[in-house]
Amino acid sequence: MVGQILFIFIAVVTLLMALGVVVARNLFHAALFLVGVFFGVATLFILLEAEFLAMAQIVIYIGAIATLIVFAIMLSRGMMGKHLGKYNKQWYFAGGAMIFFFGLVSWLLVKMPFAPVSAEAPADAIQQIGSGFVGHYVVPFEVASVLLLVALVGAIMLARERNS
Amino acid sequence: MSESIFNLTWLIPLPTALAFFAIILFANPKKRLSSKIAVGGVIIAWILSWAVAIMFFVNPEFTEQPFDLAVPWIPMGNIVFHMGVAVDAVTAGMLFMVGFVLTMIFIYSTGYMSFPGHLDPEKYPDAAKEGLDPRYSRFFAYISLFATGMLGLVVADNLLMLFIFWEIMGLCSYLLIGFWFDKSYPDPKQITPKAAGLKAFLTTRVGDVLFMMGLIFLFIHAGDLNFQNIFANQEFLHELSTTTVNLPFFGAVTWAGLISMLIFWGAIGKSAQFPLHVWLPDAMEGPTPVSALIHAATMVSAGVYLIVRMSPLFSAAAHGGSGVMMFVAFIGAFTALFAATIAVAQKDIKKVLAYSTISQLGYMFAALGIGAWVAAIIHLLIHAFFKSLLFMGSGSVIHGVHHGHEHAHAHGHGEGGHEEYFDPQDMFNMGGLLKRMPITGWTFIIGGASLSAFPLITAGFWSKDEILAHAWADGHMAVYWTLAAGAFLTAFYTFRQIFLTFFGSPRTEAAEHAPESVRSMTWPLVALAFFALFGGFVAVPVDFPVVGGLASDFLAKLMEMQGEFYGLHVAPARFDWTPALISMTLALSGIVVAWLVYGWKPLKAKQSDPLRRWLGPVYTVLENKYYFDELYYFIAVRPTLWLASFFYLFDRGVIDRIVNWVGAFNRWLARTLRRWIDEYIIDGAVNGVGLVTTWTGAVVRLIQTGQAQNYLLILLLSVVILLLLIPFGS
Amino acid sequence: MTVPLSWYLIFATALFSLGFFGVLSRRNAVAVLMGVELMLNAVNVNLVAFWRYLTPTDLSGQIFVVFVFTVAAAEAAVGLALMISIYRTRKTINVEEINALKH
Amino acid sequence: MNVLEILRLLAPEFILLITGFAVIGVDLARRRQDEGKTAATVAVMGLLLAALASVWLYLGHPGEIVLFTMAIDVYGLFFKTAAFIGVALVIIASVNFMAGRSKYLGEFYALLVFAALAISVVVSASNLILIYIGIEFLSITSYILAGFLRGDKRSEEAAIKYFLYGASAGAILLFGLSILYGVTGTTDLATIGDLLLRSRSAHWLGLVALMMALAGIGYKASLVPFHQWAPDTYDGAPTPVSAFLSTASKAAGFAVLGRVILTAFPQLQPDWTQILGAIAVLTMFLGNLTALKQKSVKRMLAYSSIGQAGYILLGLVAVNQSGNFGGMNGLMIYLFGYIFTNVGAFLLLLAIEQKSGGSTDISQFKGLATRSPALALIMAMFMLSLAGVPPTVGFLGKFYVFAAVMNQQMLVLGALAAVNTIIAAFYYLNVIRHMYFSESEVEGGVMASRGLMTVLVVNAVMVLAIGIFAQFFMTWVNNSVSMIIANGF
Repeated sequence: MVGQILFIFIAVVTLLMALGVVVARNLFHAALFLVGVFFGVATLFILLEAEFLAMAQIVIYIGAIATLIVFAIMLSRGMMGKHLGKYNKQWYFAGGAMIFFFGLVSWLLVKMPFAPVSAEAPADAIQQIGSGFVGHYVVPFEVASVLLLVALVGAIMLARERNS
Repeated sequence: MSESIFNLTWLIPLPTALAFFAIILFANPKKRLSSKIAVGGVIIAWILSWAVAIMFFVNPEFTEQPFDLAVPWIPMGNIVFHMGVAVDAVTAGMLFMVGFVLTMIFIYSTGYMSFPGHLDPEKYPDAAKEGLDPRYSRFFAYISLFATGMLGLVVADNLLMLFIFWEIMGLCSYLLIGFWFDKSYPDPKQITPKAAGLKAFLTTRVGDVLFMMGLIFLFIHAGDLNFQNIFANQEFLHELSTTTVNLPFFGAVTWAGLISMLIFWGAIGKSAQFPLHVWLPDAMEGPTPVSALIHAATMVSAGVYLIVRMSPLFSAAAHGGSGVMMFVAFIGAFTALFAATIAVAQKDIKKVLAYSTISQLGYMFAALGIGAWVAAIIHLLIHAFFKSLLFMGSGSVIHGVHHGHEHAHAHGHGEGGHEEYFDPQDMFNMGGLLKRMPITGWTFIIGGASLSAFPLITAGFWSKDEILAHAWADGHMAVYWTLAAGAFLTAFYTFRQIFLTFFGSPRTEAAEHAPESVRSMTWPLVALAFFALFGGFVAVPVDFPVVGGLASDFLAKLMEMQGEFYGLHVAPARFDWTPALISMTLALSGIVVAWLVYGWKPLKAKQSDPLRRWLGPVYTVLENKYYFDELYYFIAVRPTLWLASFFYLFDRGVIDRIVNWVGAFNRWLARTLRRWIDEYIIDGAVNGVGLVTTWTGAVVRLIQTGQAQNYLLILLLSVVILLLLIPFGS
Repeated sequence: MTVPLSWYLIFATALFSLGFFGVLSRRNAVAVLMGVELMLNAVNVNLVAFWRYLTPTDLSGQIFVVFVFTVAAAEAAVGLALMISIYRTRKTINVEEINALKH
Repeated sequence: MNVLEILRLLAPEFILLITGFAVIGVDLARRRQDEGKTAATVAVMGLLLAALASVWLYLGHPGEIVLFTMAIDVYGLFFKTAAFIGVALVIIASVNFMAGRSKYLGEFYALLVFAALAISVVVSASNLILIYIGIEFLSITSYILAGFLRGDKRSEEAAIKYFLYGASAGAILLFGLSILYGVTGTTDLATIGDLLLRSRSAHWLGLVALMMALAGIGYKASLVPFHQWAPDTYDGAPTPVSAFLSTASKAAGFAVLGRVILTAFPQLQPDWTQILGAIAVLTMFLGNLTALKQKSVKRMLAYSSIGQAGYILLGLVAVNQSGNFGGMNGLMIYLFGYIFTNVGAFLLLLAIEQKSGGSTDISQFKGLATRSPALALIMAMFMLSLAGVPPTVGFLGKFYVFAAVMNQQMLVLGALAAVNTIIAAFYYLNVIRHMYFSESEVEGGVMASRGLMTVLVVNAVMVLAIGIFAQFFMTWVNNSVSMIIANGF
């Protein structure tokens, strides 16, 4: 019961902050809301007993997103004309479509006959994740590291100052 | 010995293919060299073809076991598709004709492709000085590739290869019809070479797609497309004619019926039969050697050749209760008469021949439809000789009149000052040319006599008579009388042409000064005239009085044996006086009537066709080719137009315009229709493409907005729609 | 485990829809990118919930999430770099105005 | 499985990984001295070596799962070989083009090599996690490549549109994969297939996942309605990149789609046959009708490559157990030939752009036959192959695909595809018409650099050679098909 109330509280707060991300006119505020959402999701991970992921979410993700905020502030100064609204022309249509999408997909998911098993989460989850990376999922792991490298090289190349 | 000669068969299409590449890649700037390469290539191909053909003719026992040489090509699971070459009697006959006619036309072209009159000599000073077409080399490259296509088609041992070469020819035809793409006419309604090429390509493409569907069905059933393997296999054909398939609208039809019907549409397109005949007359916009080569002797007859090959399947389909043979006969006979009536009212010397070609091909299909297999083949071969002769003769006439026109102009014989557009192809601008161009004239008369089936002494008589005799003997009276009526008209329009062109006195300055053509153009005419006269003595019925004993029927015999191999029962019709006399009478009376109208009292300059007076509105209908282009405009283009206008309105936003909708719509429609009719009435269906483009343009503007977020919205909506498609009930 | 699985799934769908709405309607490209991040987070919730409720002994679900982190970081880096590059050329990162290529 | 065995089976991937780093290293050492020629050479050598390695592996007919997530089978190796060759050709042709346009040539070639690596991984991936990360790897590399010409408005716009579309489609794909994981509790494709096969109620559960995954994979293959990024991106991206995106990258999309639906969803065949059939028809009509309208040849090719995707998809729609007209062999030979044809057609535009200063308007092609006969002939060959005129490889592919469709008695589908062939012929021939039937509006011949000319000639020869020596290539293709069919379907 306590768990349910806790979940509802976190969920509602997180969704409100997510709403904040998409409605905030000021990009800086939006970014702060985004950090809030990440925190909320991290707490849900804890509720789900995925402590490692919660930690990763906070340390890595929010750490990375801090950069995003800096960029956002740096870039957004004066680049969006003040007279322009924050939404494009199709926003009301998009909103309607999204509500429909939400209704449809959540209905589908609720209708799905999932069969939960009531087992304990393994105590050595972190260890198992670690061995997963060098064992069963070694190929995706290596690919991910190359992917990060490529993204880094590409991002530096694209964003570097031009000295023409 | 003979076997080893047949092993050369696969080489036959090669020399011209090599010539094509050599010209395109290396010899393009050197015009004379290019033509020498092309002629050299075709002569080698000719020698090879005749070697193979004659070897077959002297060893008729090969009909029992035709030659086939194949290598594996496309593997499909446990079946391997082979490609190769085969020689049977039909191939041998075709090789004999194609090799020779190709060579004659190549040689003729070296003379014909001089500097064309529609070009401005100041724009092409070099070409004008040499007196050769600025794209002389390219012309020879194209016709070399075309020759490869035709020779390959004839020696192919399976339907897929035939189809491939068929498409190559289609492409060359397109390129060659549009060869003088820079030509335009003062009359905007007259079709230009560019548009004519496109029209030909798209119209034949309709047939080709159906052909390919038939081919694939046949392949799925047989696991093979080799002619000998499929068509000499009676069990398979029987099975195909007894199993059925359910089609929407048509109900249950046999596979044999469906496949042969689909393939027949390929032939209808290629051989310009009703209702896909509209492209061939416009194809006359190509240089005349092209008309002779592609649109008379070889490519258009490939459709007949295809049905000749497919005949075992057609006859199996007929046994299985399918009406496809009747359909072939009907289309053939109808086209034969229909095209002949149009030819009567044409004034362009080449258009007459174009409609005559459509009509003669109709005779061949009619023959195939009633089971007169041998007669169809022989008429196919002989027609090629005299029709290419006639076309090249007309080319020579056009050349002469054109030169005469220029001569008259240069020496001030003309009316002086600016003259209106002079059409060197209009027969009413000619007259009395026999004196000025004797070789051209006499060979043309020989060809014309052959086309008119002048009794006994011309080849055309023997081949056409055989078809009529067959129709009579087998009791196909409707076909017989239709074709007989066509024969009368054929004789009439042919001699109308001859009288208008060669007799009487010159009706223009140009005709008065027309010189005889150069030797490279005249002697191919003489060579072809030989075959137009004597070619028929390979198929004289033995029981024909007097002549039957003197001449030979070896080719007919050979084809008959070959037909037996494919399970076709094609014994020649017994000689019968009644149909023979009727057809002779009709041919002769056609000539006499033509003489009465045009020969007895030759037309004066600027005098209009007396037929116009006598036939009245009928003449106008014929002159306008039964308004077929216009009909296609109404059934194909107009609906598209309506659709386009609908979408146009939709695009503009129906709701805020609803108030003055009626008025705006009417005004807009009237204006647009007028504009479109002006632009499109000539090209008919072909230009429907333009409308589709306009319409899609509007749609594209709606969806491809350049806005990434619009795209993403469509992505989301698509996912939603896909999710809604899921059948949740199960 | 007093919370039913479907609550997590509905929460994730709602988060996903909000994120997608941001992608579809925000003018600023950086804000659009934030929407993408929301969507990826939503799926992570899905994955972790599935892991916990259905296959708690097999950690594939959690591992999947770690890979999504990686992809999200890489995507954000490249996306921001592109936006900087565009901003230099056009002095705007309004998604609506980037529409020279069309039809 | 010991280390040597793993090294052997993953040799193409290792070779590409090393090549990628080597290219960057070489370029750092020799920057600005040779306009990237050394880097390009290393990249091409690596790619060809990797292609050789995959052919060598292919000949051993492997069929095993390496390191739990990579299915090294002939199906994947076929696509690898084709993609590696395609990328190598793109690199050779772009040396001259890129030299004047960017300073970061080493990175450019390295990125292309890494893109090839991504394709190599993704076509073999037999696990949801690897599929996702492989597709994202390919996407992210492609975004950078599309926006490679910094400061060029069109290139940047192409990249940002592709990025926004790809990131969203990727998220939808991920959502679908998460449902699939939830329904089956596993990330292994073959196991998913087994589980879905056994469970009766799994029917629509699987479909929900499939529909979402379709969006995420279908956009890579530019299937309508997930195609809209493609015309803009192909048009704006540097031409060699467009050539890559419209061929090798698209082939990877088809490979993944084929593997996913054939191994994980075989039991849903009646459903996806209908849906994919409808998508194929939409794709053909939209691509072809829109291509009719285009004035720029580059944009025409962009739309035409969407139309071509529709034909390719027909092979998957008509997929069946019949070894003779299985559909899959049609898809593969079509793609294989299409890679050569379309890479060639796009790269030929490089020469045109060089001459015109960036424009690929159809008027630039007028009278090309007189100005540059060799280029005109090669372009004509590509156009004919795209139009499906025999004896080019385009015809062969269409023939197989049509045969499969007809064999499944999908007559309406066959007829609609046939109608599209006619429409498409019109605009492909339009290019030929302008090259051969029009007076030049531009003076002077079009020059192609030595590298570009080599690539064009190789492509033109292949377009003809595959069509003519079909026996050799089709044996190759049929083997690949028999393997995937034995595996899952």
